[in-house]
Amino acid sequence: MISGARQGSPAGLRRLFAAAMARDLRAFVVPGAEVARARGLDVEAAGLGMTGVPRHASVLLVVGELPAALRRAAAVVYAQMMRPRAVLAAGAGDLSPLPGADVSVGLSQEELEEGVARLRTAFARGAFAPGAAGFEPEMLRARTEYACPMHPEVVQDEPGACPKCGMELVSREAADGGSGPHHGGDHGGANGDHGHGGHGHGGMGFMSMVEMTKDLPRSSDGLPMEWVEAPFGPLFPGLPGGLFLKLTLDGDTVAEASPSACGWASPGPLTGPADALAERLAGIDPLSPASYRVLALRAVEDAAGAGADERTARARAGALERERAASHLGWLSGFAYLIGHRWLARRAAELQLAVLRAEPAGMPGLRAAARSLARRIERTPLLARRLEGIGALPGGTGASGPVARAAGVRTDARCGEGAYRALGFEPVVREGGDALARLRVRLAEIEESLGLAAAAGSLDIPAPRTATGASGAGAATVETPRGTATLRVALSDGEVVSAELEGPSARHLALVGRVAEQRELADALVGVASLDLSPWETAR
Amino acid sequence: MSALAVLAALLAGAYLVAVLEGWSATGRLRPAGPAVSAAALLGRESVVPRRPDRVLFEAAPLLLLVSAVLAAAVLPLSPRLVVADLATGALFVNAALAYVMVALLMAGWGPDAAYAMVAGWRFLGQLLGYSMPIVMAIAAIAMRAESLRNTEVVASQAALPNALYQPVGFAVFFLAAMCLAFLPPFDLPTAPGELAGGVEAEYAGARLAVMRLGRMVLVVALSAAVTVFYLGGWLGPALPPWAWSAIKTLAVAAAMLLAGRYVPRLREAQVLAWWWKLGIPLALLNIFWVGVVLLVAE
Amino acid sequence: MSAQALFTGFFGVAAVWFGVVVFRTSSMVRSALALLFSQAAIGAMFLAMQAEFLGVLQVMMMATEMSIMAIFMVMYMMDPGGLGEMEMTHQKRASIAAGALAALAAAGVAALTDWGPAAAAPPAAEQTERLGAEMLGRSMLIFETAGVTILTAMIAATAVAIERRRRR
Amino acid sequence: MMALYVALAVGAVLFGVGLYGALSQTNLVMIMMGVELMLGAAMVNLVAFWRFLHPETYAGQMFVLVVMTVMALEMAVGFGVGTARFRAKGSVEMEEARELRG
Repeated sequence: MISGARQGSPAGLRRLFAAAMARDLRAFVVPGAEVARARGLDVEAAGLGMTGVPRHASVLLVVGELPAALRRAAAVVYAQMMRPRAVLAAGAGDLSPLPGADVSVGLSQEELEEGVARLRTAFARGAFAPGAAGFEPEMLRARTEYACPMHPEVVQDEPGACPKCGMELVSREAADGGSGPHHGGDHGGANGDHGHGGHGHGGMGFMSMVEMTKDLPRSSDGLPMEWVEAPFGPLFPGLPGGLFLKLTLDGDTVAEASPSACGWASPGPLTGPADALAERLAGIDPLSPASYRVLALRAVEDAAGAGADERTARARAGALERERAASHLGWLSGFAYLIGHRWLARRAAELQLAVLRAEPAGMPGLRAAARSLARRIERTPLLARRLEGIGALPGGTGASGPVARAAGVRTDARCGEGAYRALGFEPVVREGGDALARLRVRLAEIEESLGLAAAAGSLDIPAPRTATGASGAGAATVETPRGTATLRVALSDGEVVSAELEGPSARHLALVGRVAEQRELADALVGVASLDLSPWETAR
Repeated sequence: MSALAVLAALLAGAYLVAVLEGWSATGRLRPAGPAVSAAALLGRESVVPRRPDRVLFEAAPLLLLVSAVLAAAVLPLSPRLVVADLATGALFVNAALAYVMVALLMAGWGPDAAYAMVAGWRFLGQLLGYSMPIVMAIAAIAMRAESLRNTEVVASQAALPNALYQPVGFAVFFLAAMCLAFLPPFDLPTAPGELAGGVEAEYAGARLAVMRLGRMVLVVALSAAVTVFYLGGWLGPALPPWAWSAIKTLAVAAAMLLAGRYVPRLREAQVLAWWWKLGIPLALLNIFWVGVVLLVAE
Repeated sequence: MSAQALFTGFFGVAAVWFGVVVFRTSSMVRSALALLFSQAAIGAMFLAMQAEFLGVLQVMMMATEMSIMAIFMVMYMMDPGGLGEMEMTHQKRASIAAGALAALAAAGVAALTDWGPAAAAPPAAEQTERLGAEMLGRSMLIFETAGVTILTAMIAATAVAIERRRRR
Repeated sequence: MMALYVALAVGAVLFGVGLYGALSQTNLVMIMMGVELMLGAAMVNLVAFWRFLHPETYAGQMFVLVVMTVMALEMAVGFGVGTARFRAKGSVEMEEARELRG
């Protein structure tokens, strides 16, 4: 039965509606479409329409395991969805506070497709249930609070007078989590200008507007306007799932941007048997598992004093490059969705899935496809004008990876590696340091990476058991698709006693304010998206 | 009688446009798609946001639909197939469509949500860009037809359609029409990636169905306006007049929807800058050009 | 009672009703939109009185004009959503008296005067044509003045509104 | 003839409402709304007189156009001044415009 189906007996016209709903399923993907693609799932090919608007969605598709913060956000989204609605869990573990999954399948295209088929029958049968149960998660229960109209910081739970100005406090509805990480903003926190009351009837006769406005912040044009705090994410369709931006909007200009990541509160214990460290680390980031796997293997080998031979290094390079190409393509698809280029979003997603499924033999063909795609993007009208000067960052901002290379900084951990020298690797560097330059760097790297992967000839990651009984400290560095990641481990007798991971997105997250503030909303979002943050590796 | 015929044609056109729009959004052509989606929307519940401005929230979709239908009512499908052939029809089209902006403003303010509100005001800014050029283009049309009556506007193009007679005005009007229907790349008020649906984000179920219908009727009305003003309406060999009108209108609608699929959404600042620095001067130039040609022709 | 009087009266009542709503609602956006629909109803009255061009023009212009007014309302009112129901009127009694007095006086004059027989309206197309002739003929000067005045007002308003340049 | 009286009555009432608003409101924008209503009432009368008394003299319609122009002017200047004042004082409330008092 569909959790949260509509009340009523399925008869007559309702049966027709139910049939229509079963055919026209719209999925809101959690944590995000990019994660689904990175795990090799083609949601639309499985017969689910995609939407970024909870109120237009009928299916909540959960891909992979979610950290607690994201599960809470997903519950808020689910509460906003219109009934009848259903949860489709693909390889997801614990879902609370969400209701249990109506259909749960594994993380493979075939399973997803037959799950969708099961979902259709469930909708056709149970869209209208006599005893339909509602769903209201705890954090959405509204409670009344009392605030001073002049001093927004004065908020208390019981009525009274404002300690600052003595005005009587105004009752208003406060929804816990409303201002918190959720999307849609129809609860207290995300109100427009009109969420703020004056004072009660005749409290103090005429009320001075000078009084009210003199404390308001001055916006860049010098007018004291009321600022709106709007949450973007962690499930915002235009941003990577798990990234939470709290934007303070002055009109449609971003006055302040405070980013945070709802990734794993703690990426599980990294300590434990050294030979299984790769597995554990690879589970951190669904967007670039191979990079972290390789990172762990190298760190352990370094600690154990056993270097990897030529063949192994070559194969690992191949795997890394394939993942880099796929990851960049995934970013491109999401970025195209953000800037409203629908054809590009679709094409990039197709290519990404093809790369993820490809064998070494298929790489040259994909490389040709990537080249033609890049050429077509360069020719796209209005695209350069849309991206020029957005999210501009000079070199030497502590950035790494494509963000740094787009600013003309020739930094790349791959330069120092023998395997890459053997493959004739040369880092891609572009000038400009804005969103357009980052796009160009990534396009060039997609092509180059596919070439390297083809040259490497093998795409699997051999993991020789080197660390049995080994002791010592070691470190390794890998150029992930997003930048340089470093891992320091200390082994004692084949056990990891301490592991310290430093990912690129943690550094890049600090740049969000610089690219977003004092920009128009759309430009700010484009700037943030062009950083290609991965919330999964940042949260600590 | 003709009113019913026009209404039926309008609904049929809206359905076909919905199919095209589905293609331009997903890249798949599903002839039954709109019908299924409509039935699904009607079946689903439609909860209002927590603290809406109820009047505006409920009225917005209806106002959108009504203004689009009113605009279509003065556009002739054939010499006789027109609901009201007003003496000021060409101006009336624009007058009716001005309320599309009012409807979006209501839809943006009504639900008391940040995304929707930003989207609503965004469209007001967009209007500041296109509203003046669109009227200037209509003025140039009236100059040639020496009348604001739509049937006479069409009749005046017997020799040469306005699209060739005043190509600049055609371009200006076409782009302004895309702005008015907030079709991509001008879909600032509904930007899916930036504002997660914008003005549509808080609507669901039957209300959303009405809003979508209004949007489609709006696209049809604007395509019909382009047809009447610039492509010689029903004029054409062999086929009956209404057929020509239908073909041209659908072709224009398809062109509008096709354009948005392959270009990114514009920045609001760019939209305004281009309309003011380029659109308005071009529209004035167009008026001047038509005036000169008319004087020379006599 | 002719159909014309009926329609004129209907739209007139609508205009008055919306006009009252403007000052009775506490939500700024609502009052701006109420003014919009009041003005639109006035345009409809023009149509009912067979002044087609003026009616359509009125309906078209007011949509934009009043929407712009709405955004200024939201900017410059302390309580745009009207959730606080704060008192924003003064000298209420005097104002009501003045309003009622003016209305009664005007209505009285209208009712007591003998206006003579009503004339027949010319067809709409001819109206538009004759209005254009008037505008570019006898009233050319007025027309030009209006145009120049608007330009002046635009420039002046912008000059007043923009931020003073910082001395540096 | 009936229609003329109806139109004039509507014009009178609209003018009264507008006057009330213009006098009673404290906020600049609301006062402007009152003025707009009064101008609307004036236009109703103008059109009525043109239509029922002198349909042959188009100066009547011309006059309506001028009134529309005046409405636009009033808005432009009013909002210009309002913006400047809001920038300076953070308020467009008449109660707070002490220095503008006579």
